[in-house]
Amino acid sequence: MKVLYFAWLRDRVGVAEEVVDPPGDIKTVGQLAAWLAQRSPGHAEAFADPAAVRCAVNQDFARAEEPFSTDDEIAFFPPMTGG
Amino acid sequence: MKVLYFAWLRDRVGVAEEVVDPPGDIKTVGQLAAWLAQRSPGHAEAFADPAAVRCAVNQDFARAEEPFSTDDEIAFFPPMTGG
Amino acid sequence: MIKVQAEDFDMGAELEALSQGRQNVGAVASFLGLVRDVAGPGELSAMTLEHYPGMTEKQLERLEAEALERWPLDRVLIIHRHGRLEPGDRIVLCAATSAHRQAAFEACAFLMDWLKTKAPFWKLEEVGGQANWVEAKETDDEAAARWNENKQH
Amino acid sequence: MIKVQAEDFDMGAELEALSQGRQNVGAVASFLGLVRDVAGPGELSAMTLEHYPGMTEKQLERLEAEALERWPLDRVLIIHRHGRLEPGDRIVLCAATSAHRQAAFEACAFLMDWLKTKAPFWKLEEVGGQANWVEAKETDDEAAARWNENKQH
Repeated sequence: MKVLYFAWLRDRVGVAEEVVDPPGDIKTVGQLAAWLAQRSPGHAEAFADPAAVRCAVNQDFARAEEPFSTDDEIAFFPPMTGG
Repeated sequence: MKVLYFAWLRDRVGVAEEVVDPPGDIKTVGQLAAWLAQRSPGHAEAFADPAAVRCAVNQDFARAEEPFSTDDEIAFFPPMTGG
Repeated sequence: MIKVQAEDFDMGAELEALSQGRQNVGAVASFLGLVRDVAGPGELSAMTLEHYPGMTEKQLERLEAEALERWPLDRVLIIHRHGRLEPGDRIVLCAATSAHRQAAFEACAFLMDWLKTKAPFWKLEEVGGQANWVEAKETDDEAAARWNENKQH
Repeated sequence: MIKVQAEDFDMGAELEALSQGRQNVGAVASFLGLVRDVAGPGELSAMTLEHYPGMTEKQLERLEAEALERWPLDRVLIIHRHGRLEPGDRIVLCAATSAHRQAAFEACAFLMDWLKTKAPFWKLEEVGGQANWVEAKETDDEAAARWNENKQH
């Protein structure tokens, strides 16, 4: 499945998107974030402060407890600073 | 002294400005309005509802009790409806 | 800046000029007032805006100074037209520029609220051949009074 | 109407188009956001606005629909640029048109408050050769929360 990163999350992870294959017991986006954090030191740094990470499932905001399927477009990014 | 009228006050009085010579015991703009009201039926109609009449002395808003001198520019008009 | 004029104005150019070369201006809040078609579709209508030359400029300059004193603004613009106007015509443009959006928004709303009750303009509406002076609205007095915590002028 | 674009826009033309031929529009409230020179005079600075293509448009369309539902508006316009911008450059234009000024003002402030916290944009500031991601402001969250009586997403 595909995961997107934006802004400083992308800088820390090192890529704008990657294809990953999480195990079946990873059911929520919060669990996915914790699992992604183990992939590399960069990932660990990106996800170090869960309060500073926002998530979208299929381009809608999602809380940590929100479930996902492997067909979904998942994105992680910092709090927005537009406008 | 010169008195100016605007909007429906002018329509009722019939002129945009006139030169008047109020007696010496007319000291406030409220007294002036009451005195002007006696000049013609049109004046009477213009000043019939004191609550609907605003006054300016030298282009600043003035309350009924404000004194004036015969050198001042006095204007009477309805509540404003600009903007 | 205050402009009282019969002529139309170019809103884009006016707003552009406000922030031109001002590098600490992050926010330009503006309000444009247009003549509404009060007669409804099909019927011809128009409006004539009368004002008190001299007093208008004096009061609008006071309003500008008041806004600049109350909020951390860079600039204030008020353009108000007078004379005969038709539906869709521009009547008034207010704008406030600031480093921050909240100050610009609040000042712009303040300008419009005060303008409605403190600037010596009167609207004469023509609908179906009848000309009527528009009556002042109590809601406008209430809107202006919101800002009146401190003494004015 | 929603526009997400790298190109600059003509504010006058955009606002003109909003009320063109709409005879019951008496009020056009708008807000223009510009890049501020955060570095101070003399120092070069710039900013790059990153966004999430697709999600941006989806969220802004939702925001537009929300404003149209909450206030008696005629139209809503949101233009947000992305890419590299320099001090003085236009970033964002929000506008709301209505028969009455209060609805237009409130809706325009609402659009900006939500845009700051709900639109997936991120600012990268360059000052003196250093590039830093701008941190989200708590005051922006508070400003957005003002409108949050009902459930939002």
